[in-house]
Amino acid sequence: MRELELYFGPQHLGMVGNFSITLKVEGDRILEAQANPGYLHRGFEKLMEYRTWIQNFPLVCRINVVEPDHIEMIYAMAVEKLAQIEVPERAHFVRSIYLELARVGSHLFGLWAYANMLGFDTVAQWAMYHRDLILDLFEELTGGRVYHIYIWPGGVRRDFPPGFKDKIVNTLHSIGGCVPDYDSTFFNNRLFYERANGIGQLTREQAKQWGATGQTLRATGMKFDIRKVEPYAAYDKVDWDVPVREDGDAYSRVWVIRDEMIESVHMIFKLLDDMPEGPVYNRIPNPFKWKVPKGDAYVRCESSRGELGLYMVSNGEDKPYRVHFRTPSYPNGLITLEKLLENASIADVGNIMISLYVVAPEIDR
Amino acid sequence: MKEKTTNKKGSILSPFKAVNYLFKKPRTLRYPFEPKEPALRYRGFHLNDWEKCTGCGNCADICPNEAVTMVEIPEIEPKPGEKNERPKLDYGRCCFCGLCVDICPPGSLRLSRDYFHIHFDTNTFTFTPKDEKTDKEHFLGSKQYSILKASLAHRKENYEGFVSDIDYSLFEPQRVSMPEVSPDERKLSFIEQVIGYNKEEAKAEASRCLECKLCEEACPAHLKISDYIRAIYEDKPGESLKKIFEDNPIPSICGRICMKHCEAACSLSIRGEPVAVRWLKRFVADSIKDYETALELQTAEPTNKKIAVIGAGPGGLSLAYFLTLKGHKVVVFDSLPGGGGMVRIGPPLYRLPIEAIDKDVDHIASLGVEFRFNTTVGKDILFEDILKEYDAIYLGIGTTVSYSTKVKNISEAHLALPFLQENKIGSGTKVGKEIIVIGGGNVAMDVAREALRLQHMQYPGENVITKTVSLEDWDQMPATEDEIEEAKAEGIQFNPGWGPKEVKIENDTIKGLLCVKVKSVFDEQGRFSPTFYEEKKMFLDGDMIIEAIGQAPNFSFIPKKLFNKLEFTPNRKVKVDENGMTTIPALFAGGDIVNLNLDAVTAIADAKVAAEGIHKMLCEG
Amino acid sequence: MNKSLKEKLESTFKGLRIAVPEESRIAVSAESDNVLAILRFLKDAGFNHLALLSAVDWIEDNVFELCFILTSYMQNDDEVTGRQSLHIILKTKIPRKEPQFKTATGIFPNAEPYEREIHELFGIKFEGHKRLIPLLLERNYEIPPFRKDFDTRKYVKEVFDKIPSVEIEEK
Amino acid sequence: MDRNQITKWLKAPAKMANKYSLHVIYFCTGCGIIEIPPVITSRWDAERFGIIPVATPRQANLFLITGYVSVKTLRPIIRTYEQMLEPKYVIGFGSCPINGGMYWDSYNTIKHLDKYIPIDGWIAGCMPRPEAIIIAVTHLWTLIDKEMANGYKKYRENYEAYRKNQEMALGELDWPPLFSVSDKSRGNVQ
Repeated sequence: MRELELYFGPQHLGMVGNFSITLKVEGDRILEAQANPGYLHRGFEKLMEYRTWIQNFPLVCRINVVEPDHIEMIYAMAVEKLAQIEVPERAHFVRSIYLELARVGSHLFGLWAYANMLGFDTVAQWAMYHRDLILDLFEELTGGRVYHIYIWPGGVRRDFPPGFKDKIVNTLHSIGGCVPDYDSTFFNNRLFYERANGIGQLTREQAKQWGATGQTLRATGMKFDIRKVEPYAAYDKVDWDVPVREDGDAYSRVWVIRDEMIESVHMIFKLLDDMPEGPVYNRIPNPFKWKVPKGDAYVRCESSRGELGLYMVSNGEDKPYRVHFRTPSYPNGLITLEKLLENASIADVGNIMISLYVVAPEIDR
Repeated sequence: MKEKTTNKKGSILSPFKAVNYLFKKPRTLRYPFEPKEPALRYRGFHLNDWEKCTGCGNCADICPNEAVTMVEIPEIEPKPGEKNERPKLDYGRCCFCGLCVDICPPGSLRLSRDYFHIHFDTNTFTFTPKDEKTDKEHFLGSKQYSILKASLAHRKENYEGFVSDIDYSLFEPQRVSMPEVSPDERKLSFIEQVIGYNKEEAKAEASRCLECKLCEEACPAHLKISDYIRAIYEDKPGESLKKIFEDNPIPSICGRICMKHCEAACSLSIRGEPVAVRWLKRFVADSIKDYETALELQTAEPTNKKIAVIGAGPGGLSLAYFLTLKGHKVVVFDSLPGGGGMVRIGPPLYRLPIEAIDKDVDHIASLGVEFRFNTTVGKDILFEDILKEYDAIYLGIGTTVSYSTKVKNISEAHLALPFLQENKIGSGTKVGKEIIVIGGGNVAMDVAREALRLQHMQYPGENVITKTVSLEDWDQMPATEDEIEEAKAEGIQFNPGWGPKEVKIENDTIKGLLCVKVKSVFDEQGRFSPTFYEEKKMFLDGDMIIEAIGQAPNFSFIPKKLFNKLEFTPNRKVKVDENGMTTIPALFAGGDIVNLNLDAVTAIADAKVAAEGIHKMLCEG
Repeated sequence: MNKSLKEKLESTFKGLRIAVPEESRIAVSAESDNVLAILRFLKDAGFNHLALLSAVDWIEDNVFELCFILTSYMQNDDEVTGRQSLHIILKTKIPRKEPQFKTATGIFPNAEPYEREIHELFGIKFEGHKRLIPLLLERNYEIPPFRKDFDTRKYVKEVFDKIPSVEIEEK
Repeated sequence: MDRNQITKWLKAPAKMANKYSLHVIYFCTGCGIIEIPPVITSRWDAERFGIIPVATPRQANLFLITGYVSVKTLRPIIRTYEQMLEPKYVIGFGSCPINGGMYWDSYNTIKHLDKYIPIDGWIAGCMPRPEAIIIAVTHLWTLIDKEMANGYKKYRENYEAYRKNQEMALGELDWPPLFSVSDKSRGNVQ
């Protein structure tokens, strides 16, 4: 069979986000895949060296558009570690609730993309509708629909507005009520099993070797979750469980996402119950003059896609000296995807890519 | 190991359960027919209240995308504490993060809940935000407002969204509290009331300054305030002192008694406490023991021109400093035994100790200025001789003669300045148990608080009382607000709105003061001509009366024929041109005899102008 | 735990400066030639997850600093033991003039894209790397953009602001 | 009844048909794409306004440039734009394509998008909400009615300038010019 080169280019129905893969194809079988990112590269780490610590705070959440909240959190944690800033108790709880809401929202977006890719348009419409309900919650809390700019070093930017607690509870109940419908139409659907079982299979050794974290790792049976491994915010004050699956293929990855969503909703209810009263922000010094002491730090948190880390170097100036984000889609998109696409079929490219939860802006930064 | 979760295969028929959605209400919002309101905290387009906005420019400095630029607005006239600039927004750059709202000291910049602006021309995306208070035309009531026509020129009124909240603001509204001696302890002695910042407190206070430079425009001498505060923050007191000395050679004095025009103009003072600019200047002056080494000043090579300065007050001292730096030979004459002029005898020791004054004066002397103390011009040396011998003369004589109310047998009462001078550098005066001070200005406050201290020292343990009587009512009192507070804290009794009528004398001891209720203090043109309700009287008993109702300058040493050539402004101040020169050539003047607001920093500003004038005259002339 | 690791490291390799700034973090700075051996040693000691390979451009002391950030997946697969929260940051300095370094993909295969990115954005060559082709950038820059001497604001003025806007000649 | 009155009547139904069935090309160029799924799915349902996402540029006549444009994305954007059939309209989302937005000092993003392709409408916001997108479509209708949404005509008439700018930004372009640069006769196409 003749060997062809196919551009699974940025403008393609099977592609979510701005990312392209060049495939060496023989008939329907892919011989070799080469990821080709860079369409969304804005040079964040260069721009952040030109802005002061507080000016970076609105910039930093623009790295990943699907889920900007964990990146705000990671930046705030890094600055707090370098500058030894204490965060009040209630702020930990508000942050955890905010991050879990963001995780559910981000998983619903992933579900929309994945269900659309597999042709389940009904489930995609439902998922996007429920995500929109969560965006309304964010708009109520932070003032922004998608980019919330809410967690800044020292705590969070505003406290809960009055009556926000039961707004969260009502929204989550309305979403939770639809879970049996999701299960019947999508998760327990035989077609989904046929379409996703055995696709993009990777063993635990391969996952470890390729630096995969998050669902890709938990789908192979490893209970590796940064919220348990290195607890931050209020995750160690609430008992919850890390959902795990065995087979490491697309089917179990999507199931891990489903269990994680349900786990997050339960966790939010628990966090809401024992959230203490008190301030949510202790003031950082004057933004024009604030100099973070010299030093470097690597902090990490569990974003909806895996381990999100930030290596930050400061040399005592009012601007960061060097910032490097370790985003979870980076190894997923560049190594795991290329390895999994070898001798897969063309029809499964979208399936594998979205089940690996690859988001283009996280790779390019 | 948990039991292995077998992959449930799922059934082919389960999706049909979704059929029951057929009978449910559709989830689609019928937008725009049913409008959907954004959340109460939504971050939409900007609103700026032009009355509250001071044009300080902090929003332009904080913006990460340089979307905010300050724009000159011609119809706003700048005044202390406000520039005539307003922020202009470029929605081709703005990311609606709201940092400008959180940093805005007056809280005038807010985000509304409007977000519709769709246009084919990119120039319409830049605009200077106003709000419904000042711009009725673009903000419409809910009846005329329609979503389809909504844009930056067609917005809803009272539609505020993300608003600044003082607990989450990016500036620190509270000032670092200054350690002070407690009121009841300080009224027993003359120790200095304000103890002064230590290094950490000064750095913390200096870190509050947002460097919007409103204070520098409000300060009569235009000190480089944000630079010297930044130097304190960066632990460089030497450099900070250099910045101060560029405009003000007497920081130790000004750090204690300045009228703080800068703090009144500070943008943080609107919703919080202003940056303690005066105390920071004092911290710099106190923390550097020897100015010499820190400043490394070199005077220019001598120009063998001689300048005479009459009066070693703040104006005289500054002129001497500026001109010695330029290489001229300066001689300062003063009738008092030491430097400082009014500042030496006026403010009592608990506000301005003598060592603080001498520290500045000695430094200026060390630069080569010759001080001739205890020489009154007109008595020990004649004015005509000075005119002949020196190339230029500067009148820094200030207002040294106390007014008197000339009420019936007021001759028994003391005058403020001699009373203060006697206590500060003289042998001290005997005070009575009940003292009445006539007057409501800062000098009256100093006299009253000093009298209270003397009472406690001379009659320890007995109950003593000091009362003040002033024509002006509470809000019209010329004394600064914190002076009045401190005096009240020390237990001084105020009787505002009463005028002195007659001093009651019985067998030649003072029994008290008969007062009458004041109807009005100033007439229509604002000139001082009080009117009274003659029938409403009050008798204040007291055994000692001190008058502190203002001072006048003493020009007696100038010969008549020269004095007539000197022109005066309508409110009896010396007329000077833009170089500070009076109508008599080579005679310059400045300070309280020229300006309306009588304080040290204005005198320094005049001295700086006069120094340039003299230097220019001597070099070209 | 990290006490014994510290001694083991110091015993097997010389010329190391090891600091333990806080309980869960070890900073090791070593010469560039025995870095790969240390990586191999640490991988066998259980730190099998290369979280990040980053480069810092210290322009004043004319040096690039490569940082390998290592943590470990779990020792046994279900419980979560305390070991994982330990980070090891292995730093080494390489000269700034024609910088080059040996590839670490032999030990950690997932270092491959990081090295490609650092090659493209800093200009550090990695010998033995199979695919050092461009990863993110479209235009070619004479100074790699993430170096400190590349001024992005000046670059924007020179390149993008020079492009004229299209004047629509009204017919 | 003069000639252009008749042509006006004949053109009205074509214009209405074109206006009420804008097909959007499915191309996620920037970060604003996160607001497109809510618009085309059940909650905001842009299909009530005739907006349907389609797969290839050949079927589309509305191109939404959602958010910032990096240099590498500009190349597929220009190719997609040139493959779309006329009449075609482009709407720019958010502040980044207008004047650089948050990445005004980034070495890899395009600051003013209207230097490279004609833009018929801009929506303010970072990024614009679904409601703003829907109202933007109603504005586009009025522009089409008033024959002001003629970005594609401008592209044809000033093609050399656009092409030169594109080459300045992207170096050499590996596809032939859309309109042969030499002949001036194409000006009179309707």
